[in-house]
Amino acid sequence: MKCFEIEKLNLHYGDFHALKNICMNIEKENITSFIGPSGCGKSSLLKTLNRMNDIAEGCRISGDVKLFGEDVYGDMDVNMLRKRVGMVFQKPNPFPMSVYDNIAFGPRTHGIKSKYELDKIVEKALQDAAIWNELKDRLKKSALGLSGGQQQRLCIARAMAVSPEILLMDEPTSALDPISTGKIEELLLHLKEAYSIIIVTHNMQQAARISDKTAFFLFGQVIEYSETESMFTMPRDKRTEDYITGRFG
Amino acid sequence: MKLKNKFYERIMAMLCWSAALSSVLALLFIVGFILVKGLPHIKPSLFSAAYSSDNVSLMPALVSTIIMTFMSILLAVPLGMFAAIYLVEYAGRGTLRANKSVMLIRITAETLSGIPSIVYGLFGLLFFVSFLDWKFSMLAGAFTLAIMILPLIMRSSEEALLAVPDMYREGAFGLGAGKLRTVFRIVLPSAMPGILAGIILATGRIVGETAALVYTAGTVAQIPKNPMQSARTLSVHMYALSGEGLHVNEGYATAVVLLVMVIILNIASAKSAKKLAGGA
Amino acid sequence: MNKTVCLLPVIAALAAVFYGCSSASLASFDRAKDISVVSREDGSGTRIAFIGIFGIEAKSADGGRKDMSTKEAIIKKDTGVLMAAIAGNKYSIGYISLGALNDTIKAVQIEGASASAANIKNGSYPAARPFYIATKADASRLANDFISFILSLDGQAVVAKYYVDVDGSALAYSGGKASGKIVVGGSSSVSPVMEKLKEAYIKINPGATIEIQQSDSSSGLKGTIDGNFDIGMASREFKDSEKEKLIATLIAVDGIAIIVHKDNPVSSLTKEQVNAIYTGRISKWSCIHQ
Amino acid sequence: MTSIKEKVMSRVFLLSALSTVLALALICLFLFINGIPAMAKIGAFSFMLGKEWSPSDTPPLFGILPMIAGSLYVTAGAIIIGVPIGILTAVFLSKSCPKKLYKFIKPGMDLLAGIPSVVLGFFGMAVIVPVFGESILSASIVLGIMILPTVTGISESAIRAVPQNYYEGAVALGAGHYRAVFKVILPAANSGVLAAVILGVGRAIGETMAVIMIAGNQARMPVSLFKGVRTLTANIALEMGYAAELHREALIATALVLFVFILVINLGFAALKKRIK
Repeated sequence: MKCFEIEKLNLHYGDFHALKNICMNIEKENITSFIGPSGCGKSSLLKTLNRMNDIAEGCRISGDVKLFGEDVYGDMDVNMLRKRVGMVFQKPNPFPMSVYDNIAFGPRTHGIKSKYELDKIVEKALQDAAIWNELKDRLKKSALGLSGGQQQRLCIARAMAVSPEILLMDEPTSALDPISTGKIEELLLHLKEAYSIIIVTHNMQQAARISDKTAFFLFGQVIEYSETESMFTMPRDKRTEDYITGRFG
Repeated sequence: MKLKNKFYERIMAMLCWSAALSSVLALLFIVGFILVKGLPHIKPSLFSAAYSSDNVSLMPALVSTIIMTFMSILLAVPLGMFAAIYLVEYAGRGTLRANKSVMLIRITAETLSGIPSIVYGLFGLLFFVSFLDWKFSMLAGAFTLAIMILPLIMRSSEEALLAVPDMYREGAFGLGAGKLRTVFRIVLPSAMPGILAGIILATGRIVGETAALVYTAGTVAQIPKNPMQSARTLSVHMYALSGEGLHVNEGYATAVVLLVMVIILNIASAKSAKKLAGGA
Repeated sequence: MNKTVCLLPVIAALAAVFYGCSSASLASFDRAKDISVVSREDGSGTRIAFIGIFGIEAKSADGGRKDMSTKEAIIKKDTGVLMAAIAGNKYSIGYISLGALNDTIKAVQIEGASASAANIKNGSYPAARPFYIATKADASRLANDFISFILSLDGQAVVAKYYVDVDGSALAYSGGKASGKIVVGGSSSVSPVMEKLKEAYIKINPGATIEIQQSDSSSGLKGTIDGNFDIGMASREFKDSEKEKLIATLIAVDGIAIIVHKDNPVSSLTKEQVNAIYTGRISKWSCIHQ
Repeated sequence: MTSIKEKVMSRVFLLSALSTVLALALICLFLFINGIPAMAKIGAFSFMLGKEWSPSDTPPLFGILPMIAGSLYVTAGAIIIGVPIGILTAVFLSKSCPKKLYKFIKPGMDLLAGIPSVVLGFFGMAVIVPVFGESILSASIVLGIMILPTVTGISESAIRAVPQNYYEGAVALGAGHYRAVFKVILPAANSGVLAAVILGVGRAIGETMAVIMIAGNQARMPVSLFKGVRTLTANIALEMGYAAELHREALIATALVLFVFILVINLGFAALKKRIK
């Protein structure tokens, strides 16, 4: 079953043609990874799915993107779209508030006021992010005091607190040490049942390990998009093969 | 619930726009008021050389303002710049003793910048006018103003020096240049635009100052022949005219001249600050 | 669209301010309104003279003196600012030197006599006060020469233009051409006439430079005692402590005009009414039946 | 050879830096020498808490409580008017102002900051006083306008210093633009905004020229928003010219009270900032 259907999508930053004629469908309840050299447009596509590109200066989009059949750039309320399509960034960006307020910010934004309910949401989100026992006795402390890995898992918990349907991840582990990276990958595999996950990564082993389908991007185009299994063992396109075998960066 | 968020956004957008609008309207209202009241009275007689009770010329005040500004800048800039050089270049970054002195100097500078101008005027009266017995004079006024703008110049010079990348210093040290040569030949020239912006900002403050000058430089309306003579700046001139009540129109004309000077200073300061941003 | 929505409240507020200003002056004089009393700061010679003339002070048995003016009075530091306050406030009342009168405000009659130099000379206008200059015994030659000019025919002619000149054997000025610099400081009421006298004197004696510091009577006398000024200016009688140290020379007599807003129908007051207003016993214009 | 020049110049730099300390020391010294004896003679309590100020009477009374209250009322009024508009304008300039509009408003605010206080006094006397009379309200409006550019300028730079990824994090959770700005960015910039407010307070409480023209200068406890009041600064400026012996020292003591007031506000704020870090 498809969660995102993308047809003839083009994107320009000023006069730079970042995405050229993208057509692809992204499956529900599995992990899709976007790989490719830096500047190939994989992050731009990710930011188009939850309209985070609207904030970027001079960004023009054409073509259409459908979320469960609804046109994302139509009359859908952008804030509701971002609630349903959560996002985690490359550099962990917890708010300069306590751990509790970080997680509770999303639910409070969307109208949940009662302390009892917020406590429940915060605990569930932290448990889902497998970080509850590390943080349960420092909920009131500032989130900026946590380690890189803890901060990123906090951001994942924060995203999950608004119970999104889809989680977008923009190179979530590139700023983290191997141990934290391992923990997050394990977490993603665990979250796969509840959320459809789309992850942009430089780390091909990571894509091979955790994703069900992979798309390879080059110069703003989708070169190849298939099951991760077949992509890494029998790449159809020579350029995909060169990239996977590390012939170019 | 979705409605509440949309309502919140609408309200906040309105508040921000209205606040910005009222700030702009306040400015236009004041500048418009001054121009409407002052422009018709800008006559050549206003700029004649000598002040007399019939022809209330502001030329002496204009000349005194320029001299006063020049004297206070001459006093405050070297001190302020050297102080900034000490704080940025010389204060031992690590050693405790240096840190304590840096902290002391920073807190003092911050306190000095918070002192009201009437307290400066009083201090000037007590110290320069009576204790040093300079009587009401340009010198007393200039020294008082110099202390007032010292923290301003120190802070802007410090920021300008900090903006100079360390690699310039390392490059110069690498060639065997001493600290002094590096500071004067490499660091200062590239920080100069920022320092200049600070000086111009300080000049803006001097031009607008009255309370501190009334008690130190006095209110004599003639062009002073030497620094020991009393003289009034444009702002003091405007205050004195409003006091006498006979020449309120000339007061508004003086306000227009003051406004023009402030505009020129702001443009000059923005230009030199841009030069700093545009690369050393 | 939301931008225009938020422009409306701000424009409405500003329109109200404008309307507020214009309507205030159009509406007729409402007698029920409070009198807003305006006075000068403590050290002003005009104030000390005014309080003396209208008896707004209480003398206690042990020689103590208490200023009985109401604490509600708005205080203005100079003649000009006070006149601007009267011209800007329909229900205000104030007092200034006769010489500073102009058409932005209206002077009221006191005890039936209008405020003019003639009425002061013939004594019908009760509110008059002396203009003194003060010097120490060791005043410089230039200072004495300048004073002799002021008391001379030409000096008194300058004074007569605005104030009441001092009769006396006013001989033509025949002083020597003393050069050098003197500083004249003190009352803001005396300063205007002193500027005129200085300009007239400089024409005759260009070698002299005279610096005029405008502040108020008490600081003028104090400055002369301290030596900061060569000649002090005061628009009030000297205190005993000042009499001992200074030589007082009367150079002119000036009236104190009680002024009100031009739209104010009241055009005559008795000394008793002025006293009642300034001590706060009368607070509304309705209490003054014309 | 150069090492001597180095040593000398580094001494010169140090001395210039210490010149600020010398200046502050001199100011404190002269204010205390001339102010403290008066406080002692009048009695610190009856001076600071006395409600009656009549220096020319015999026996004179020197109570500056009305002036302290006056300064507080006027400064509070200025804060109530100047700070909200200033912060909202700062948010507008930093987060929702179109580029071409910014090019006009920013220099405008710098000009508003440059307008001398005597000019603002004229404006207040001719425009605000006819409407609201010589009162706390008029003084608060004019002082509010005076501190507006200070609060806006510093708040704006504090808001701009907050990392952009906080904003992105909030928006990615479905928060609207203004909710993200007011609930995440502004709280994150609170120490900068607080510094702006403190500077605004310092400027408002230290203002003299504009206040004297429009505040009414009645030396009695504040009565109502529409009645005038005398501030500490006005008290000094009104009477400093002619004050003699004890009266003059009482005015210097008033300046001392004002000076200590400012010192306490600045040091209190510095301590607060250290605690936030």
